[in-house]
Amino acid sequence: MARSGTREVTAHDIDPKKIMAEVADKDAGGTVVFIGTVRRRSEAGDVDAMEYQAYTKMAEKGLRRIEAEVREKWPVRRVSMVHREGLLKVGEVSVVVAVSSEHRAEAFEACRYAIDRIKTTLPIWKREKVRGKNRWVEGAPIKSA
Amino acid sequence: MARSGTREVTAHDIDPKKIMAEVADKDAGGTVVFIGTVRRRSEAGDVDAMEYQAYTKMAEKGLRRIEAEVREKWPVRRVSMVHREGLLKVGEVSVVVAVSSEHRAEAFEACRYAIDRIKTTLPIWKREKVRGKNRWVEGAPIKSA
Amino acid sequence: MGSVTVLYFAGARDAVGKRREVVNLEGKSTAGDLLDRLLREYPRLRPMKATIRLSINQEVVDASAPVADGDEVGVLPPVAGG
Amino acid sequence: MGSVTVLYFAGARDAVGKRREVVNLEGKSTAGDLLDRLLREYPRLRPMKATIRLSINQEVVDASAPVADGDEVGVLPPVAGG
Repeated sequence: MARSGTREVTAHDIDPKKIMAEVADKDAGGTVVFIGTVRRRSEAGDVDAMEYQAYTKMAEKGLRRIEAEVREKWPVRRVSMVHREGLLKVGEVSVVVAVSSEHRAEAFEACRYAIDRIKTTLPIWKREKVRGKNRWVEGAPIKSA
Repeated sequence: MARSGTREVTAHDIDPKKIMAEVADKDAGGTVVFIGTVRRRSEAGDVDAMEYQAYTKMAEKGLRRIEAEVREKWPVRRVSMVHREGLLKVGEVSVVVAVSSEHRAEAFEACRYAIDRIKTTLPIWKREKVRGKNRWVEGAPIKSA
Repeated sequence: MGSVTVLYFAGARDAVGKRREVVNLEGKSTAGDLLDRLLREYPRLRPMKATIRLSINQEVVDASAPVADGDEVGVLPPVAGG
Repeated sequence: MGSVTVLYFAGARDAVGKRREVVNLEGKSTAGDLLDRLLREYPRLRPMKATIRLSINQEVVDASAPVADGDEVGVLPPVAGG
């Protein structure tokens, strides 16, 4: 099995270049990278900032579980996933998922599956700051793995 | 309509960072990037190098057409696409497609559509060098747009 | 009997006013029993009753899951993710 | 009658031994007529007959498409892409 890169929740700026470099592999023909960024607009108006709060230990366990799920479903080469916590400005990177594989179909499917699972099963919450007000963004009950 | 980045065939190294920077957009929540790289293995054995030959003028017209198709199908923010020509070593980047959009579903679908169209409708050929032999990689008749 | 460490997150943390606390167990307890106790103790948690999930040792569990001495219990509001 | 510029690529370029040439048109011509002439002129192109496509002014065309003075015609073998 190919080696893997990062699977972490970090309070530091995410560098998508670094995550992409981690999945480079001479047996890979395709790499798909998803980069989530803080959007300017929300239902409540223009966003000043977004605060991410994580249950770090559980979220990192979740990232390892998601990688195992991906490898069970697709013959991917390398996987790297990082999620931010802390206060982010508009345009800043909140999450990166990178997957390399021999052929591109698996890389697309695996990357999309991983980000969907990150968004629905990881214990990470976000609070938007709009016109001086703070509001936890409403989502769905966390799914069990 | 949001601005777009590069849509070109180039004889120079592709820098995925640059293509990703071109699709950054404060109204985008998700960016999907596909990076194609030269694989070590082929049917004929281990690859020494891959030569890409392009009908540049037609290929660049094709990239503009693919962008128009994408924008007709999905409300994406920015699109950037670059394809290499010339001689590439194993691991080097042959093609990059980056798409940003408000929500991630469109970015995934649009990016995948674009690379599928690039691979089947653009007049770009590749010749692999394996154990000192050159061989045009067999594909399918080029599809009309 | 023993005790568990309860961690609160997001809206639950705001409602309870604590990040964490140690809670003594009363006899055999399930995750559902524990959540009921927390809802009685913290009325501001009650509006979130239907959407909160609990984790035990970093795994989301059903209400019927047993809670044991030394467990780490998470009180997890809905997630919006990424 | 006029003439067109024909561009050869990949295996077709190797078979013909040229990157490009100017071809005079014989009366009213279609893409299919022109391809037939090229196949007669370059026997090494013939094995590729079924899979070659032609473009006129950078658009892939059917055999029935008319070819006109000044057009740029591409002789395009199958693509493997990316």
